[in-house]
Parts: sequence; structure tokens; C-alpha cells
Amino acid sequence: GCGGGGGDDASAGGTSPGEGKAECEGLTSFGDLSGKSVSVYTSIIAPEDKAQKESYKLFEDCTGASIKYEGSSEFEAQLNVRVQGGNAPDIAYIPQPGLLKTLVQDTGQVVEAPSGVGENVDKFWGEDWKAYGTVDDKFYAAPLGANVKSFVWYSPKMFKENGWKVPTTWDDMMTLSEDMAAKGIKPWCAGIESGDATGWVTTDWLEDAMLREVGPDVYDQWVNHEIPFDDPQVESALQLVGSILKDDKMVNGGIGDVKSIATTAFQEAGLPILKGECGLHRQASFYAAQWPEGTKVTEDGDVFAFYLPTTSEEFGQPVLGGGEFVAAFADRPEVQAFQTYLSTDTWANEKAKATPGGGWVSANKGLDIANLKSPIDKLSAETFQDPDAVFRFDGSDQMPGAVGADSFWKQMTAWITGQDDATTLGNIEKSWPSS
Amino acid sequence: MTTSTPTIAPAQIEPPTGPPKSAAAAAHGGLTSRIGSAVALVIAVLWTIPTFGLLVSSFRPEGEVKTNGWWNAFTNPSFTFDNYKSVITGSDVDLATYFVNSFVITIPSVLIPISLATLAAYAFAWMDFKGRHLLFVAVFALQIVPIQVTMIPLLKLYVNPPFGLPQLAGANAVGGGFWTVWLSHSIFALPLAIYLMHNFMREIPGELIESARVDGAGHVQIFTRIMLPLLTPAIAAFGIFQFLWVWNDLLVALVFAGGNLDVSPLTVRLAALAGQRGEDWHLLSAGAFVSLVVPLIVFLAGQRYFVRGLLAGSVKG
Amino acid sequence: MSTPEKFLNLLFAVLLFFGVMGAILLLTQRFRSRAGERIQVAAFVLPSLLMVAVGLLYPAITTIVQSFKNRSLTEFVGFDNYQAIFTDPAQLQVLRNTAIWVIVTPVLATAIGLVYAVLIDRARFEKFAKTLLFLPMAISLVGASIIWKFVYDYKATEQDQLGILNAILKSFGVETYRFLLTEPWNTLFLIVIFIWVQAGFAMTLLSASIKAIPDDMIEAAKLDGASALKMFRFITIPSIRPALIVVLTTISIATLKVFDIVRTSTGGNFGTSVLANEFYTQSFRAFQQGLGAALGTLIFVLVLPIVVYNIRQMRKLESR
Amino acid sequence: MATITFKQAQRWYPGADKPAVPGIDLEIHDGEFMVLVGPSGCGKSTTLRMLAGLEEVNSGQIFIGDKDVTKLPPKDRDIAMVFQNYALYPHMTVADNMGFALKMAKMKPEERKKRVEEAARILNLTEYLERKPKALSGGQRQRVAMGRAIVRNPQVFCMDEPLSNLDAKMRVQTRTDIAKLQADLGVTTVYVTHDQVEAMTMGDRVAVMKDGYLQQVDTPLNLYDRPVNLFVAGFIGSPQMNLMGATAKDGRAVIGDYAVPVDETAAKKMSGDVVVGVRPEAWRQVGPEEGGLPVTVTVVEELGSDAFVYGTSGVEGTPNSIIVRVSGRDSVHKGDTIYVTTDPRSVHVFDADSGERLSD
Amino acid sequence: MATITFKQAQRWYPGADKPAVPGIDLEIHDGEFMVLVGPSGCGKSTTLRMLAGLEEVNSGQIFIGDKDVTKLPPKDRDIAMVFQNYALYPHMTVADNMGFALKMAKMKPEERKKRVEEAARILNLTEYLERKPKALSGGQRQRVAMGRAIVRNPQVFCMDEPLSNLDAKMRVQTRTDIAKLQADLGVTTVYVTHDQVEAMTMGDRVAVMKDGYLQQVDTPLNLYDRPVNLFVAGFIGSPQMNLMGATAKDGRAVIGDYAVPVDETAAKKMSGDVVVGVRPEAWRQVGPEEGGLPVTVTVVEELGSDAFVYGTSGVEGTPNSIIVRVSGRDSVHKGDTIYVTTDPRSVHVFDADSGERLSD
Ligand SMILES: Nc1ncnc2c1ncn2[C@@H]1O[C@H](COP(=O)(O)OP(=O)(O)OP(=O)(O)O)[C@@H](O)[C@H]1O
Ligand SMILES: Nc1ncnc2c1ncn2[C@@H]1O[C@H](COP(=O)(O)OP(=O)(O)OP(=O)(O)O)[C@@H](O)[C@H]1O
Ligand SMILES: [Mg+2]
Ligand SMILES: [Mg+2]
Repeated sequence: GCGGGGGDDASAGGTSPGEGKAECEGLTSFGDLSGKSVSVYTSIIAPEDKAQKESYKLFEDCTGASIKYEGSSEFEAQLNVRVQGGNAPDIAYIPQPGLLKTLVQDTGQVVEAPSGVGENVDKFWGEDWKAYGTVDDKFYAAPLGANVKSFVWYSPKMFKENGWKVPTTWDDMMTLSEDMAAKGIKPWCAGIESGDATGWVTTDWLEDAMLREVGPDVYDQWVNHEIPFDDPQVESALQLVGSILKDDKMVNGGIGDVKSIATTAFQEAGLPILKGECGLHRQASFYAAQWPEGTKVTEDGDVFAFYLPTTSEEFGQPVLGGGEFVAAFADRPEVQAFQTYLSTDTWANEKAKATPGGGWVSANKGLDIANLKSPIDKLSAETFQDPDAVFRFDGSDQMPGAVGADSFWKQMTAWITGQDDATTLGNIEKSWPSS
Repeated sequence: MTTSTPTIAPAQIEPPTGPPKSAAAAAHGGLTSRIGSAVALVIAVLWTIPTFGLLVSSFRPEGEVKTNGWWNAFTNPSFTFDNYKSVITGSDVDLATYFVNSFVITIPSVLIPISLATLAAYAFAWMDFKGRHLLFVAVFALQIVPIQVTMIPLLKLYVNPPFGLPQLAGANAVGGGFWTVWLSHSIFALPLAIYLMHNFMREIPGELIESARVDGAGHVQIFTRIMLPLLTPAIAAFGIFQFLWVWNDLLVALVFAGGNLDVSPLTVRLAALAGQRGEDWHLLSAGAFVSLVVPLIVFLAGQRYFVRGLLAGSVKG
Repeated sequence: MSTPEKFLNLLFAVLLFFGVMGAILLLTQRFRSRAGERIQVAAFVLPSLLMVAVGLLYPAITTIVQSFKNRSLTEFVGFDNYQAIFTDPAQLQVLRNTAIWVIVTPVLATAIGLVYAVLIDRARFEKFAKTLLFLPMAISLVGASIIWKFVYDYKATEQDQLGILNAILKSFGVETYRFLLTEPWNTLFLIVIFIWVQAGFAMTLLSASIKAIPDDMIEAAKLDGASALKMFRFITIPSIRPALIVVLTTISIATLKVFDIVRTSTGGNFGTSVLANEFYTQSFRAFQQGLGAALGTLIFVLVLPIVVYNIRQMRKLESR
Repeated sequence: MATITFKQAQRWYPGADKPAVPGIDLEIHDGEFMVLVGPSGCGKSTTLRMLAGLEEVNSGQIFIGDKDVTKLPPKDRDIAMVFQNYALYPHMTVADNMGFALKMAKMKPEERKKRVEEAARILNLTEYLERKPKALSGGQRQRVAMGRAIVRNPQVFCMDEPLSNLDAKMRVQTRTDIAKLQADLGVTTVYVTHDQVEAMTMGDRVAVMKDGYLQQVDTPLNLYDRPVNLFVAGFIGSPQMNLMGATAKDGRAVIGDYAVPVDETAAKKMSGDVVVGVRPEAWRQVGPEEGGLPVTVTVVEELGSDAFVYGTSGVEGTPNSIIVRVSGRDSVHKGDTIYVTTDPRSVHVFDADSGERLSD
Repeated sequence: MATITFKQAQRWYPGADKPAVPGIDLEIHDGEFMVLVGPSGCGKSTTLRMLAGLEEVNSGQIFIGDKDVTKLPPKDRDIAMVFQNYALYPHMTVADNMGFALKMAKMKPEERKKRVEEAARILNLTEYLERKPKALSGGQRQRVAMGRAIVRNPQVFCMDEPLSNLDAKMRVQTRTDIAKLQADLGVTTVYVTHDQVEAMTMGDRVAVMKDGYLQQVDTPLNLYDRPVNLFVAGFIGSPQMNLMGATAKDGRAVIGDYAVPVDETAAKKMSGDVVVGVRPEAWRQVGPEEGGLPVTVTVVEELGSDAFVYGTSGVEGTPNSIIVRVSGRDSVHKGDTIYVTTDPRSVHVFDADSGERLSD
């Protein structure tokens, strides 16, 4: 289907170059944008940027505008510099709601989303998603891509050989782990080294545990600092994580002991699964890209993922995830048109089609799962669209930078290398900015 | 006078053996003793092994790179050019374009600061004016300012220049964004360059400058005709460093090219090679060597300016 | 822009630059008299001064002012940021680490560069040998970060090793070692990386300066019976003293500013953070701009001893 | 017009405990060839460098012509200088070194070439024109330094020991060439030398310096014949004048048994202790009976043309060694005792305390 | 034992088109004081530097004592050298400069200090001991260079024009001190100088070089009295010997109307064109009627002690300028014509083609 389209407010008037073409239906309302260009700044770089650019083709063809895409590995810091330096891009894909908030509040240069975008978001996303793009009750940014973080990677082949089953409850999972340990395999492998972002993997662990142990509501309070960071409920969640990550029997399959988690690059952390030295690896859907070429990522192949089970039925099926939000720093018609386009189901499906190798999903309900090519993406999309799923965005990405991009990572890293639970949480609490 | 005396060459003199081929090092043993060579060798090996590992890795298939050490390549060799192929071809922008950008960025960013710095250094070293020591110290101390500190203020200036100057960065930048990059690199290089040049200049015997002044040369001529030739080694050394700093710079290009992909240097491409999540080491290692080629050539070419005894024969004492 | 356009741009810029500079110099050299001399001085130093004043001094002052402001620079908070730094044990450790970096790196990098430069001077493979030490300088940071990953990587003893150091340890039957994790030695292992990079810089400059030592002085020392070591101690070192100071100073300052090595290797974890890394993290990651500026200001302050030392050396040389 | 006037010009090197030149007063006429002599370290080079503008003048003034040049930069003084330590441009060939000043003066290349070649010819440097200073011998370097000055046509020549590294033949020849050139061009010249012959033969006048002070400025012959004080007497002439302590008695200067004849002026003026000076060549050998000063020969230095006899007189007050020039050869041998005397005309009498000349 | 033997030692600078020293053969006895003289650029410094081990010997050998040192590094040769360009250590004080070699030889500080002070005293450097070379005058620097050598007690001294920048008085004094030191220590010495007086008075033997070839190695007097060829004749002696083209006729050498008396050996050997040499001091002034060579005086150079008369004889074959030393003063004036002659004993006859000496 193709619904949506943009509201009238996004039209530049004139006759769209796409007028009359079938595939441009729904885009013609943007008017004639020939010769206009929109600059887009993102953290999505090669090789994944290729599919991005591909997915803009339709827009460019139909409106005549051109999209200038720039991806950078230094995106977060650079965006801030550019915005403060007065050289902001037209549009930026911001992966952290927390950063969006800072930009809105500190620089005042983010412009509100046009009404068409809001309508689209209301239509294709849940309320929670809209909330992440809203600051001080104003809606700024629509979600773009998304990923599921509550995944555990495993080797279907290895499971079959050993007669193991994919666990559906936390307890099952722990029993399975002990089984594995009994067989002489360290069940879990993990790695949190990520250069200057070292530690983010553990924050995901804690967030997943929070969702499962104390539920989404407390999770939200925690994220918004309505309860202190070192609340006893958080401590209990951390203990749950510790029962896996800080137990020498459980980790670190194929790599070393607990401490080796701290120095193992998250990219290589799951690889021991291929060698049969490790059974389980909790990591987001995008880890699919890490498997060496030739690895079959299917339900009965070399590796695949299952949903990280919950500890109780109480809070439904919490799903931790991440994604980007489309923030605009200009309100020129072409910018608004593009912004609107990105919030449509049209784009979501275009993007899905442009990504034949897989590795991209959206929480856009208009996304036709059939358009997704890879089994893991399908699994992700199904997870998002599962009516039972309770989605929560990555907590550290929503916290202020001082916590979410600094002390949370650092302290969790220190925690891995031996710091106790209370100190860890206490230190993070202390670092929460006062203003 | 009729003192045109024929040379009395003793009869037994054997015919001259012909001119020696090269400067002989025999009389200049230096420190080239056995222990010395051994120490040098150890340092050289220690310094090279890490890079060598990278070189080997750049020829290994992705799976191997990620799962076992590069030295295993010798016991069970499996080599491939795929990494280089993907580095050279694997992007929608031509690698050559990035090379061109890097060159266009680097050349003025080396020439401009060197010229300005040698001039300023000359003034600080050999011209007499009030407050010259103070100014020199101030300039030299500015080396400490990290680029990050300057990014936002400078960018603001470029985007909204005072006095109605044309906008240098941003969408309507003149020169498409190169100018700000050149300017910024020059600014960042100046303190160190002035400091280095000043110190090398002070080493030149004052008598040479005096004699040029008596010969009627003004500061400009002394600078161009005496200082520059005698400073070649220093200029070459700094030139090489500035070249490779600019060549390998990512930050300045990212900030001041201001989102203009048209002018992105090779490093931007290289950073992108790291992959979305920094996982593509096999590509990175190949990329590192692709971008290493040019600085290496510059270094090798620059070496011939590191000459010995430039001042020999000039003064006695 | 097309490639020819870019090169045209380049050519234009270079010609413009040299044209303007040439014109200024040609014009000013016509002036005689005292005032003329002053105009010449201006022509020589003003372009540089202007550029550093705008590009470095102004931002530095801004930073210092900002260091007294709050997180988002909206209001003044006095010395709060500094107080925060000096009362936080983690930040104190950062200061300590920075001190270790600044003391160890320049000395070792210069020493190694010097020894190497002297040893290969006049050697047969001089150029090649120099290239080897220079390579690390020329390799981009991304390259260097993988290089050192392949050196320091840790895997438990029984696993396949990716890091060569641990592979060596393993082959000697020693337990593998967490080079980047074990405090306080990990700071030293990070310093090794920077020494690896900077030794080439030291070597190149010192070698140029060694070549400038007058031959006849060396000859005189040889006749005076100086052995290789004594020559090094009594002739080489004093002769290249100014260059040594330059190299030490430059590397010290570079060390104060270094953050990318720490950032890419450990992210500042495991007690390895240094001032520059903290400054970067606070300013651009944590968006604590006031605190970041205060850390930046501390970097400026730390350079003062180096500046003072240089002034004193300059005075000494002047009176030589 | 290029007279040179030093007016109490002082140079005090920073950090030194006394001025190198405490204040020099000297007038050099237009076109004059002024030779500066004095012991090593007495301030000759400093004086020259002040004139050239290379040393700051701490107090006092210097004029070239009527113009006060005290504060003028060197390049505007139109002075050509030969540096004592050469100060060649190491990166330039000999030809470029010599042509540099002309190039600075924007002389045409052909004309420049001609002048350089001419100078090279005079200095026997033609075959080295394309070499760099590094590949030259000491004397060749010095000649290049010389050449750099003589290609020019300046107001003033300053030459600091320009010939010290040349062999005798070359030196005589160059000396003549310089003198000729200077006479032709009429360029005022200040010339520092240690060579007595150069000082005596080249200078229109000679200025003798000591410890930064001028002692005597006079024509060479006057300097030789009528040194104003003991220092000049001892300094000018080689081997040096024999200076002997004596006592004034009845208008004669008495050294032991020997009474030196003195001229009338001296005879009138002297009293008490005096110093008597006799040049080695002013001694006349006499028979033992004629009452000369007995000298026991210790060394005979044969110079080919003649010989210097060094001996002791044994008489109190005479120096350790008395030097007598004897012409011819083989007439005197080590161990001989000879008797020498002299004429009143050739006797210099100085006050023992002040060192001032008493004789006419 | 330190005789020095050069055996066909050759030095060819890289890049030069001919060897600086094509092959020198020279034996210097133990304890001998050998002076090297020759025109600027003839290879004196090169020879010295080969001996010191500072220049590679391209072919041939050098022995010190019985030991072949051709390939020995300089520091193992135990040679002290005074460099023509001083080569002082700019970063050391004068005292440290002079004491450096002693320090290298691990001499005790007190002993070192004593020796340095002693040398400084000889060289009048005591008050400059704490200065750096930069703050010294040219002559002071040269004395430091000298001091560096004399504090040592080496096998061989090599001195390359060590006194060229000193004033006459200082030079005479230092010359004597060096000679004395050398005699006391008995150190074999090779000494380069341009000063005729130094060469004649200091050397046990003098070696005359030209273009890298030895011309004559002999005692000073022999060199003066019996130069083996025209070059040596012209080079030794200042002002130089008058050399005149003549024709052999009836055992006499005829120049225009004037027939020069020659000795018997020469009379026998000579034929055709010859060159006749007469030293300036060998001329005797005669009356116009006595058949001397007429000389029209163009310049009279007064030296104080005596004068050199430069004149032209107008006779074909004579050089532009004939030099005559006249003693006394004021006897001859510009424009006069004087008549001079000489004795057969003082006449040197050379073959015009080969330049070889014909007279006895
Ligand atoms: N490094 C060099 N390269 C090429 N030629 C050289 C070099 N050094 C000296 N020469 C040449 O070799 C010849 C001999 O030089 P040397 O220094 O031995 O002369 P010298 O007799 O000491 O002269 P002087 O009395 O002028 O010092 C000279 O013609 C000189 O130009
Ligand atoms: N840069 C300096 N700093 C301090 N003292 C100096 C400096 N240059 C020279 N002097 C001193 O000043 C005095 C005069 O030096 P100057 O060079 O004028 O002597 P000079 O007459 O040329 O001697 P020489 O004949 O030895 O060259 C000397 O005693 C010297 O030591
Ligand atoms: Mg002097
Ligand atoms: Mg010489």
C-alpha cells in the first residue's frame, strides 16, 4: 500500500517532475524541488550507507531534489560542533534521544517537525516511539531505522548436534548455560571493548535486565532519573547481569575469564560461537554484519539469534532496541519534504528493498515484512510488530551525555574488571548532571 | 717575471689512480661499532614489527585476520588481494577523487604555513624590534591549544565572518570548502613551525648575516638568499612532518570542509572503511597502506635535503 | 567540483598566496629608515601573528572564560568546575596519568630517536634505516590503532592469540597478560605506542641537526682522543643541544595534547585516561562544556613549565 | 667624499666586565689608507665592526662624510668588508660569493661577471670560481673573502687581516694590487694587519691601539722613527726595539759601564731612571777597544739576507736578550762576544715611569 | 721514536678533477721540526690532514715510527693538531677547550688544570680561560687552538699556520716558546707557515711544495742559498729574488748590455737561454761608470730599518720591476737611476726551459 504522503504544508508548489509516473504517486504533492538539495548528516557509514542513498532515489526522481549524504564515524561530536559553529546540516539522523534533547535545549537550532511528519508517525509508529522524538512536548524527530537489542546469538547447528533447544524463559536459559558448562564449554561469550565507547554493551545488558526484573515503568523512571540511578531495584537488575557476566563459569567462552570481556572488542566477541567454543552471545540484531563472509545466518544455519527471554510473565515481552531519529535544522520546503518522505511507509519499503543483503529494519508498521530479505531482519521486524512486545529504547542513549555517553560506559567497564555493584551504580548516580 | 717553472714531477710517481668514486667514510668511523649496529638493529626491528604485522594482515582474508594472529600467515599461508581491491574500488566515490582531494588540501596547507613561519621566525631570530622575545614566547606557547578547542569559534568565524568578508564555510563557501581547510591547517601549524624554524635559524653563524648586510642585502634578500638555502634541511624536515600531519588529518577536514563531500580527503574514506561499527580491520589495514604510500614517497624524496655540513667552510673559529 | 577545477583552485590559491607575500616583501624592502624597518618587521610577523591570534589565541581565551561557566555555558559558576576536578579521585588520577605521560614520553622518544640517529649516521643503509623509524609517523591513526591491537590483544592462554606479545608469552609458556587492563602498567603500554610514533619525529630532527655539526670539530675531537661514546657525550650532545630542547619541548606539548591513542585503545577506562582525553570526552561526548573547558585550561597551565624552561634556555644560548 | 670620523665611539659587549673599545677618537681623511695595528684583542676588529654597523655603538658617534651613521643599518653605509673569519656564504660558489654584493646592487649580470672575473684574476682564483667554500684551502677562502670586497666600488673598505693566510709571494702581490686599487679608486680604507711590512708599506697613516685606546696615529716612518711611548716603540718593528733601563747622568744615559749617546732634546729632558731604545739595525759593531756594549752571542738567526744576533750583555738593566741585526753572514757565531754601539740620532729615550718619549 | 714517513701518499678529493696531493714522499726524523711551505692551495693542509688521519689516503702509505698508520683512526695516532680554521668547540670555555684532550686521556683534574694554566700563561690567555670562543678576538681564538695542542704531550705535533693571526710581537714570542717546547719535548713537528721568517728560523728543515709535489726539502739556509729550481728560488725570500732572462755567452750571462758574473760551475754548464737570479740584498750599488745594471727607481718602500727600491731597468729580458735592498735611508729617491751589480757567488743561474739550477 501507499498511504500518507505529505501534508500540504510540505509542498513547494509547482509541477513535480514525478507527475504522472506510477511510482511517484504520493510524492508528487511535494511539488517541484528541482535544483534544490538537502544535506543529510548521519553516523551510518560504509557499507551500510549505500542502501540509504539508494532508498532516496525515488524521492530524488520524483521531486527533482538532490540529497547530499554524508556519513561520519565521528558523527556525535561533529554534529555538535557543526551546529554550534553555525554550519548545521539540513537533516541529521540522531541515534540517541538524549543527544536530540541536548541539541534542542542547548542550541535551539533543531526545528520542529512539519505536521505531515507528525501524522505519519502517529500512523505508523507506537506512541512510545513518538515520545523519543519529542522534547518538552514538541515533536521534532521521526524514527528512521531500528534494531532489536534483546537478542541472543547462538549456533543452530551446535544446538542440533547437542540436542539443545532455544530457551523461552530466563530459567531455561540458565539451565541451558549450566548444561553447556557441564560439557566443558563456557556458555557465554562477551566483549565490550569499543574504543572510546567501550562499555556500551554492558549498559545494554543492564537495560535488558531492568526491563525484565523491574519492568518498563520503573525502567522509564530510571532513565528519566525519577528514581536514583543506584536504586535498589537497579542493583537487583545488575546482580542478574552479574550472575552471567561476572561468573567465571559462565564467561568468557573462547576468549578467557571475566576480565577479558573488558578488552575484547564487541565485534569479535561472538565469533567463538563459530568454533564451538562458546554457546551464547547477547547482542543486537546488527551483529549479523559481524559474521565472516560465508557464514549462514538462518534459523538452521551456522548462527542465528533468539529473543532474550524474560524472567517473569509480569511485564510481557519487553524489547530493548535502538534506532535513529530524523532531526532537521532547516525548514526549507525541500528539507521538510524529505523529512516527511522519510517518515512514510513508502520510504521504509524502499529502504527494505534497497537492502537485499539485510541488516536493516524499521519499527514502521507500514513496512511489509516480505520486503525484508534476511531471516534475522524478518525476526527483528516480527519482534517489533509482535503485539505482545513492549518496546523500550536503549536507556543510555536517552540519558544526558555525561551519563549515557560517559560515566555509564566507564563505570560498567570498571564493574566488569572488578568494581562492586554498589560503587558502580553510586558513581554513575554521582555523575548525573544537576542542571 | 719569467718564473714559469715547469713542475718537477719525481720520476717514480705512479700514474694517478683516478678520482675516488664517492665520499669515503673511512676516516669517519662514527659510532658504527658492532654494539652500535646491534642496538640500531634492535630498535629498527622493534619499530618495524608492528607495522609489518599490519602489512601481513592487509593481505590476509577477513576470516583469518579476525581469528588468528598475523604470524600464522607464515605457517599456513593464505594471501589475497581482496582487501586492496575493496579498498580501491569499494565505494561510490572514486578513490582517485579522494587522492586528488588529499593533494589539493595538503599542498597549500604545507606551503603556506612554512612560508609564513620562516618569515616570522626570521623576524624573531634576526630582526630587532620591541617585544620580540615576548611575542615569540607567546606564539610558541600557543602550540598547546588543541584543535578541538578552536573548532567551534573558528567555524563560527568562517560561517559568519566579520567585516562583510565572504562566507568561507558552509553551503555557499568560496572555493568549495578548501579555503577553510587550508587556512585552518596553516593556523594550527604556525606555532610549531615558527618555533622550529626560529631555533634552526639561530644556529646559523651571525657573521654570515653580517656579511650579507655589509654586502648591501636588506632583510628580504638575506631571508631569500642566505636563510632559505641554509635552512633547507629544517624546511624539508618540517615540510615532511606538516605534509604527513595534514595528509593523515581527519578532524580538520571533517569540521572545516563543513560537510562538503566534494572536498573530503582520503582519511575520511579511510575512517569509513572501519565500517559501521569499526569491524572491518582487514579493509582498514589495506587502507592504511594505501594512504601510507604518499607520505612515504615524500619522506624518501625529502631525505636528500638532509645534507651534511651545509655550513662547512663558511667561517673560521 | 571537478578534478581540474580543484587543481585550478589549488593553483590559484598558491599563486595568490605567494603573489601577495612577494608583493608585500618587495614593497617593504624599499623602505629605508627606522620606520621602514618597522614596516618590514610587520610584514614578516603580522600575517602569522594575525592568524594565530584569531585561530588559536581567541579560542584559547574563550575556553578559559568558558571554564568558569556551567554545563551548557549559560551562566557563570566561578571555580566550581575546577573544584569538581580537584575533588574527584578519578580526575586526580587523570592528572597523575598526564604527568606520567609528559615525563616519560618526551624523554624516551627523544632518547631513542637520538641514539638511533647517531648510530645510523653515516651508515651505509642510512636512508632505509631512517625510513623504518619514520614509518609509524606516516601511518594514519586508524592504521596505528589496529597495529597495536595486533600487539596487545589479550586472549586466555589456551586460546589462539591475536596479539603478538601474548603469542610470545605463550610460546615461552608464560600466562598471557592483559596489557591494557592491568593498572598501573597499562598506562606505560599506552605510552609505548606514542613513543613508537614520536621517536621518528625525534630521529628526523636530531639527525638533521647531527649533520650540521661541523666536521672539523669532530675531527678535532678525534685527534683529542675522544672515543665514540665520549664523542657522543662531549661533542654531539652539546652541539645539538638546541635541537634536543626543541624536540623535547615539541614532544612534551604533543603529549599533553594526545588523546586519540587513549581514546581508541582503552577509551580512558582502566585508569588510563589523560587530561586531553577527559577534555574531549567532557566537551564532545558528555556535553559538559564548562567542565571540558576547565580541563582544557588545565592543559594550558601544564605547558607553562615547558615555556619557562624554554625561555631560560633561550637566554642562556643568547649569552653564549 | 668619505672622511670617517669616530667621536668617542664606545663598544661594550653585553656581559663583558669592561668595554672592548672604551671610546675612540679618530679621523680618517677622504681616500686615505689607514692601517690599524695593535696586539691581539686590543679592539681592532671591534672598531672596524662599529664602523660597518655590525656592532652597536654604546655611546659616541661615527660619521662617514658629514653623515652621522651611528644608527644606520650596515647595508645603507656602502662599506665593503673583509671579515677576519671570512664569513663566506657556504651555499654559494666562489663566483656567487664575490658577485653577491653586486647582485644586491642590481648590477647587470654581464657587468657583474666581468668584475668578478677581474677580481678573481687579481686574486688567482679563476680556476676556483665554480667551487663552494668547503672545497677550498684556507688561503683560497681568504682570497674569496678579499674578492668579495674588491669587486665593489664602495665608499669605504674595511679589511680585517685580509692577507694573513697567504704565502709571502701572493701576499706581496696582493698587497700591491690592493694598494693600487685603493689609489685608483680613491676609496677610504681601514685596514687591520699584523704584518709589520704591510703596515709600514701600505698605510698612509698607521694607528696603533692598545686595550681599546689609540696610542699614536702617524705616518709609518714617524711611527718607526719617533714612537710616542714605550708601547709603540716596542710594538712597531720586528724584531722589536731593544729597550734597556738606564740612568740619566750628565746628559748621557748610562747602562752599567756603557754610556749611550742621546740627542740633545733628550739630554735636556731626562733625569733619573729612563728607558733607552735602540733598534736592532741601529747597532753598529765596533772593536772591543772602542767602548761599545759587550754582547755575548747566544743565538744567531740566519734569514738568508742577513742575520739577527741574540745575545746577553751581562750588564744590569739590559733585557735578557739584546738583538742586533748584522748584515752579511757567518761573521758572528754563537759564543762570540761582540761590541756594539750606536749614534745619538738612533737612540730613543723614554721616561721609565710614564713611558713617554723624551728624545726628539 | 717518532719518525714520520710518507710513501707515495696520495689524496684525491672526491669530485675533484685532479689529486690535491698526487703522491708525496717525505721522511721526517725523530724530533725534527719540519716546516712545510708553498703557495696557497698547494696541498700543505691536505698533507697534514693525511698524517693526522683526517683525510683518507687514496694510495700509498704513511708510517709513524715503524708503524703503518695509513688506516689507523685519528684518535689512535697520538697527534696534536692546530687547525688552520681553529675548529674550537663552541660550547666549551677556553679552559675546557684546552683541557679536552687531557680529559679524554683521563688525566686527573688537578694535573689537567695545572697544564692548562701553564699553556694559557705561555699564550697570554689566562684572563680568558672562562670565556666561550664566541667572545674572543680572532687572535685569541687562534691562541686557544694553539693551546689545545701544546697542553698535550703527543708523538707528533701538526700545526697549520698556527700564528697567522697574531701580532708581530706575540708571534715572535710564541714562536720562540714553541721552538723551545718542541726542543724540550723532542716531539716531531710538522709545521705549515707562510711567514718566511718563521720558516727560516724555526725549521730544522723546510719542505717546499707546489701543486702537491715536493720541490725541495732542505735546511733553511741551503734553501735560500741554493734553491734547486726557479720555483723555489722565486718562492723563498721576501721580497723575492730578481729573476732575469739572460743569454749564455762566453761563460757569462748577458742581459742587454750588462753581463752578469756567474760562478764557474754555472759558466760551464750553461748554454742558450738561462734565467739569472739575484736576491735584492745581493745587489751592490756602483757608480754609473762601473758597468752595473741601470735601474730607474719607481717606488721606494721604507721599512724603517732599510728600504726596498723597486725600479725598471729598461733592458730587455729583465722583469718589469727590479728590487734592490738599500740600507740606510733617503739615499735613493723616486726617479733616480741607480747602477747595481753583484758578485758571481750571489748569482743563481737556472735553465730557462727546465728551470733547474745550473750554478753551484
Ligand atoms: N674538500 C675539498 N674538496 C675538493 N678540493 C679540495 C678540498 N679541500 C681542499 N681542496 C683543494 O685541494 C688543494 C689543496 O688544499 P690544501 O688545503 O691542502 O691547501 P694548502 O696548501 O693548505 O693551502 P693554504 O695555504 O691556502 O691553506 C686546493 O687547491 C684546494 O682547493
Ligand atoms: N662577543 C664578544 N663578547 C665579549 N667580549 C668580546 C666579544 N668579542 C670580542 N670580545 C673581546 O673584546 C676585545 C677586543 O676584541 P677584537 O675582536 O676587537 O680584538 P682584535 O683587536 O680584533 O684582536 P685580534 O687581532 O686577535 O683579532 C677582546 O679582548 C675580546 O676578547
Ligand atoms: Mg680581530
Ligand atoms: Mg691550508
